[in-house]
Amino acid sequence: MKLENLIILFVAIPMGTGVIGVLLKQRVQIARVLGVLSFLATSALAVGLLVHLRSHPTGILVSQMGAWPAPFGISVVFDSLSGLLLAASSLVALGCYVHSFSTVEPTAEKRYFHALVQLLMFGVNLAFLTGDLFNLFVSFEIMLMASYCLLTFGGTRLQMTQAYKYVLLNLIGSTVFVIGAGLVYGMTGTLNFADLALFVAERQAQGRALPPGFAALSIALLLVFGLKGAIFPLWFWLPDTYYTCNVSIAGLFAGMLTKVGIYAIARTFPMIFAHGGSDAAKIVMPILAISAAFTMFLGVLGAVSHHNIRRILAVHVISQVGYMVFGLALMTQIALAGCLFYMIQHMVVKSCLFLCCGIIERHTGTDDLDRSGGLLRRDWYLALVFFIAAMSLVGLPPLSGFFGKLVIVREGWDTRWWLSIFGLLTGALTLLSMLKIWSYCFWSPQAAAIERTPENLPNRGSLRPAYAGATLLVLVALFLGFGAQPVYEIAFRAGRQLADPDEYIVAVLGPGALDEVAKYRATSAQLAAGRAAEVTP
Amino acid sequence: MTIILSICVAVTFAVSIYLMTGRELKSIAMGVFLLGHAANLSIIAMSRTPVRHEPQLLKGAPILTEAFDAARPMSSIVDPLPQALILTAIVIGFAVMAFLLSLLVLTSRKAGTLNVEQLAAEAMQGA
Amino acid sequence: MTISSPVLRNSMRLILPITLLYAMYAMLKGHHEPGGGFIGGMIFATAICTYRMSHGALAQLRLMPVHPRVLIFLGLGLALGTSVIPLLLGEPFLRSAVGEFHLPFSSHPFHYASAMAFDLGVMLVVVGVGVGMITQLSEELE
Amino acid sequence: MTTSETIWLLLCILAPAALGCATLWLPKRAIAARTLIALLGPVASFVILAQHLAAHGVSAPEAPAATPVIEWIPVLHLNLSFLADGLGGFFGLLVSGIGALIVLYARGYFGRDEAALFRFFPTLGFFTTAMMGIVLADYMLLTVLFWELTSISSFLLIGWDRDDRHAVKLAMQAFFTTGLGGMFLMGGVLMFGYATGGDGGLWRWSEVLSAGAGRIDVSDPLIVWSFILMLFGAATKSAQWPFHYWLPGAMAAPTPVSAFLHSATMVKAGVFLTGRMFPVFAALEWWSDLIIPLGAITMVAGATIALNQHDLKRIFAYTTVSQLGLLMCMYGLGSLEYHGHANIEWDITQIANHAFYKAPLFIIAGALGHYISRDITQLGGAIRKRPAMVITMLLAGYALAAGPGTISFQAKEFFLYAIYHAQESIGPWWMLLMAMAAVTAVCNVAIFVRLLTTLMGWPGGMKPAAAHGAHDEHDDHAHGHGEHEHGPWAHLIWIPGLALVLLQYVGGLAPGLWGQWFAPLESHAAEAIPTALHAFMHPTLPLYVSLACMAIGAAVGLSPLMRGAIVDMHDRIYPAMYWLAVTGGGRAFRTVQTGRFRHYIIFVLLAFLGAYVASMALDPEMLRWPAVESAFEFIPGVLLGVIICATAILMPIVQSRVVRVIILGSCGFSVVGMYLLYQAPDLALTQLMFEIISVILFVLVLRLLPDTKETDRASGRWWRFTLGTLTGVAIGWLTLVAAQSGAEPKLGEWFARHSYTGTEATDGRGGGGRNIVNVILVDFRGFDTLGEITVLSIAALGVFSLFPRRKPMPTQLEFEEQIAGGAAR
Repeated sequence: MKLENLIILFVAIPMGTGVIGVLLKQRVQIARVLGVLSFLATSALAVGLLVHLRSHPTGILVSQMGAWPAPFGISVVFDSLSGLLLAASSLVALGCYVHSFSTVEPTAEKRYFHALVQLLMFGVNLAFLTGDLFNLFVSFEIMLMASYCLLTFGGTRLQMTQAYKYVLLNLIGSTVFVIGAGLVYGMTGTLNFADLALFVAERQAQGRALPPGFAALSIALLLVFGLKGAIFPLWFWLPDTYYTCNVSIAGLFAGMLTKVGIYAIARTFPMIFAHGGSDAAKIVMPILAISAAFTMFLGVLGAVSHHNIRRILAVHVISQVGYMVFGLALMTQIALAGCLFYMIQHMVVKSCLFLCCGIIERHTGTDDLDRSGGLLRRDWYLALVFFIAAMSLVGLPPLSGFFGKLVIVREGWDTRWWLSIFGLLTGALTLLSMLKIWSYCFWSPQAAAIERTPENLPNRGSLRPAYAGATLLVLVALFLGFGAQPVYEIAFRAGRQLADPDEYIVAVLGPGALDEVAKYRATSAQLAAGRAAEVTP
Repeated sequence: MTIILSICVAVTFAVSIYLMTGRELKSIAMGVFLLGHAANLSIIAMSRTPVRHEPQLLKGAPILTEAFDAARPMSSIVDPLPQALILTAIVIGFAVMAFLLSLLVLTSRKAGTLNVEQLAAEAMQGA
Repeated sequence: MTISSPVLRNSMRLILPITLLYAMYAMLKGHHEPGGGFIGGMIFATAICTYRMSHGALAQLRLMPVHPRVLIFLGLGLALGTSVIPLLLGEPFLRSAVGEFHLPFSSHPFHYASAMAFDLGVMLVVVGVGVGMITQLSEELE
Repeated sequence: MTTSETIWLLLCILAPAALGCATLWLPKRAIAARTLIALLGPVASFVILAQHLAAHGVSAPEAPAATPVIEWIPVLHLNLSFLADGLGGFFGLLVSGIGALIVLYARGYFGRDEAALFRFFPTLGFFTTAMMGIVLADYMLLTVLFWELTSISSFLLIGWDRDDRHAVKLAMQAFFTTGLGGMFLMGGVLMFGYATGGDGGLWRWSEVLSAGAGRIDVSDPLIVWSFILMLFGAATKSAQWPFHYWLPGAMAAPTPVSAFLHSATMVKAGVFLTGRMFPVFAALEWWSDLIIPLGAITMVAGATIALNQHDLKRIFAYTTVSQLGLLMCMYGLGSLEYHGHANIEWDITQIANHAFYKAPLFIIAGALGHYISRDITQLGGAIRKRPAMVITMLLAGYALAAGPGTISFQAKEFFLYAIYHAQESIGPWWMLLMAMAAVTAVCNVAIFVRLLTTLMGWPGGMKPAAAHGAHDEHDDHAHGHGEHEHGPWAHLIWIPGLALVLLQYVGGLAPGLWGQWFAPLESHAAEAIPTALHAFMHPTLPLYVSLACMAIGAAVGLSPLMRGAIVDMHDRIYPAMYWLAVTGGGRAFRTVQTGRFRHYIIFVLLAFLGAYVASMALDPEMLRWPAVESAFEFIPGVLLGVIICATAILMPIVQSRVVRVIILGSCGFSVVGMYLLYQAPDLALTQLMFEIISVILFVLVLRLLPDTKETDRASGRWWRFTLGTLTGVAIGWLTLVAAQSGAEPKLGEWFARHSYTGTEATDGRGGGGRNIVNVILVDFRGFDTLGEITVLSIAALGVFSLFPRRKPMPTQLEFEEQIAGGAAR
């Protein structure tokens, strides 16, 4: 079997498992085993492909759905960018899924929980893989729909008073997205990313302007992706809802959902909408920069000010999204690579923190900082895992967050030094918020308010999956820190391919795709040389 | 026709935003419903009617009577892709709508109100 | 929600089989004429829901004695299955096959496309979802 | 040098942590074994480093010899390579040497407290490793890495009393402050690397030092700012004013930690960094302008506050602050030229001097606190109870006062000479500096005099009467040990202090010996280190100043002035920052995160509209009225459009829910009509069917919902109307512009051509269907459809899971029964 055909398995496996999960409503054990196998398979596949493609000249695999040639059939593209994200998301999903075995209530679990998680991952993986704008919309919808269901999972009163904001804001986003996709087709006659990139490259090589309204259209799409990515001022749905849902699901959401939005910006903007200093770039990049500053800084202030672990963690997602947007706002090869690395490390670390939060809650019965304490004495292992994850989030070396931040901050010194300063300050405040959790929860005398009789103490056996999930993620986080080199090699390749989409275009559209552009580029180079020659004498 | 469609898009979008900024989740749901129409109308505008002056019912519908030969001008039928996109969008819109409505039922049951201000106040209390 | 009107009851009894047949027809001919899985499925679902309104929940159950989720399962499974099969043959996902075969008592060759199986899956899903949602909400009302 | 040297030095760095963690595997009771293994860590480091220095010598400052590189993360310029030059080698020996003594002291201090030692040794080892890493790293980012590790480990050590909320807060304070500095240090290093050429830039100390002024453009603002950022990191770590508050706060840690981290080693990391930067950045004007005032203010502030303390550990903490200020100031003065060469001499000796008396002071403070009290007012005549300890403390105190005969005396003289010489460069400012140094010296002498009179029980000492309350905080019993220990182990609580303080006198009385040890490490030692006698034989102004200071200091020490126990006003800096971040930040956050859906939607739409307008300004093409024919060419279209608009507008106006549903339906049916006009039969059919189902759903749901009327103020309606209109126009206009852009429908045309039969492009394969839309849906873009039916299914699953079935669905059997029952009835 050809390697290209394999990449669809990232989508087919979770979907298949999810479909079977629909039928296995009552047979929880089988569903669990199948689910774990599914995530194991996708993780193994992603890691295996990444390793295999390290020596590949471009590292891009393309599969055409239905064997219809690009750009007409839908392309599914596995490149360095999607590969890393797929690997991270599959591992995170595995961790959170295993963790959920000890946090999801048995009665609730029978309400299609397993199918929904799988289908969520179907959407997420599809979003990372697809090479088509409208298909991206479809994948967003799959993911969103599954997230609506998982968000309201259990149907508590608190969830119900908040969930509508999430659903409605995302609905507006989806509507604008579908309009945007339609209008992109109207303006360019195509939907395929590579073809769109070619369209833009061709126009630029010919020195022609992009169609009128292209900038406004890219603004509309930026709104959509930004809404999903929870950047300023579009993040509102996130802090109000993440803390209401089941903690394993919150971990899954915190890891995945915002990253998909950021991924969509990273995929479409450097290559297409803001490529090479177009009009759209002139407006999009400052917007992203300002948004990044607010996202980082207001986000972290919000996190510091809260007094519940879940809320701190939830609001923190925003602040870290700011770093990714920071990387995007610079739009250089290296900054994009940093953004990508930051994304994957944040997926892992943030999910891990949520999983730890789940275990803390099982120990103390609450996520209120004032009412917990002394956990270090009771559970040093949890403390260790939490500490590593928290320090990775803060970005202290040699943990993963450091390496993510490092590249972005470094690139920022050139044009957007103020963003780098914001980034550093945000790091310090992040430290403060994590220390807050640590000192209240793990140090501090055990709060008298908690009265734990032997009966309501958590059963170690029932928590075993929770520990397993958290351990898996913390191991991945440690790998990302100490083994940053191979990951960064791939990330740098991804950054290069985003900033200069030629390789991507050729991989998707075939070797001849760039011939026209090359001709124009050569002509304009000649012209420029001629002009220079005229000027010199 | 394109202008009419654009006006329709503008009006439906505007009204749906008006409804969505309301206080009652029910009217917000109506707004969502209209929003779907706005999106679909906006996409269908991309298919550019083939016969500009007298669009006749289904004359240029994207259904072939014989094989499409290369010589035949494309302008004799409308662009089929926007239609396919809208079809997908309709179905997805329906799914979301149905879920939203069910959510509303449960929200009103659990929270006892559908007024967004009251819901916000209640959520604040819970925090 | 049940509307108890004898006229509706009796007319539904007549209309139902026709509608269901038409839904199947719309699905099958969809590849060539207006129609297809979505439309067929929606017609089917609407018919069953109307039947439920006129005849009650039990009658619907007798007509469709499975939980809608089974239909969803079958539909998604069929769609996914037809998409995965080419993968096993070394072809890309979703590759369709087109062909003709002769039915014994027909002079016209029967034109088939593997996409029609996919369309059938779509129809099953749409029926499952439509019926499932309406059933669920009606039950809430009862 | 070969790669094996890198590995040896790596081992040297890792040994303390590795062996410290190894103690975790020993049984808790085996205290002696654990102490020995933990001791082995720093000892091993010391030996390896000493061997390395002996084998390779101390490289010249201009040509530093780093060990070969072992690649770790080359893409980020973070590899393993170590630089044991004079500065780094000295610091390495200092850290590992004192580290070994501290292990012994900890054994004496914690006594037989198994649990405490169990936790202590690994953490201490972790810290020692981090500290060794800072001083030996060659890659600048590696320094940053270990820098942050020292912050982490010191946080864990300060918060040792984890049940004490106050100690925990102080630990957070220390971590936050040094962490903030660490962030900026990282930023500075990155900026430096970026400014010197990005990937080809300078990322190693050895390159930086050897490149020197040649490759570094000191007028580049990026270089200047990178220096300032790095200095900020150094200043927070070395507790420079106004960031010094964390250091006295860090005294919440057990005394071994205070003695090690907060006097001898970690706080010197900033000084070390300044020393590292000195050869490169001293050429900057900013160097002396920033560092001298910073150091001088810190020096005076620390000394005067120290004079007003009662707790021994706080006294010594503030004198540490003062001394750190002095060391910084020394590096600042170093950049000023004196007769054509750098105005700095014997810098490493000055650093060593402080470590050799301050650590013993802390050690004995802990020991006295353990047996008697840490409150100086309670220690009157302590010599009679613990003579050995008191004598050690007084020996160290004499060095604090910089009495002749100690190395401290020479160090102070060097410093005063540096100020004296600075008059060539900074003019009259030198007098101010001299005065500040004098004040500091007076305070130090006064503190020694107070210690002397009090501990000896002489008249003029501190009296308990002067104390007010709360001594309980000031004793070390809190660190958990029962009765006092006896036997040889018990003496470990003071012997390490004596061992260290003796070095002071070796240097003071036998400067030749001292010079022999230290001269090879010094890069700024022009002549041999002088004896105290030398200074008296050649008296100049600095000597007069220091003699005067001793006299005044003795008087101040004996007088009853300034004996209160004041609270440093800077202790409020961190709480204020905390308040600002938590309360102020919370307010800022809540101004946008109001919890109200309406506000959110307004923010989102305003952001969209703002960006949209900005993009129109950049792209004026899109504002041109598109060239379209008459809008009213086709009457049915116009009619349908009017119906759609009218029904839409009616929607918010009518209130009755039945009418609303009818309007909703008619709007949908007009859209169906519009689809028909646009030649889309499939679409029309689908929309029609979904419209029917939706209306059924709406009716169902509306019956399930309470019937309440919406109320809104008129003003609310107006802004809603405005916002809606603006957004609608924006989207409508965009639609119009896109529809008129005239791009060829590339995809659509291809689909039409391949719908039934194929072409060469597809090897003759076609979709096999005449309904192009359907072929697109199930074949060309079947993948979209697959996703779409998944969305549908998920929505259904969601609805199922929202409303769990209360009664189980009747099974086939039950249902048959019911039918049968119905028939029977």
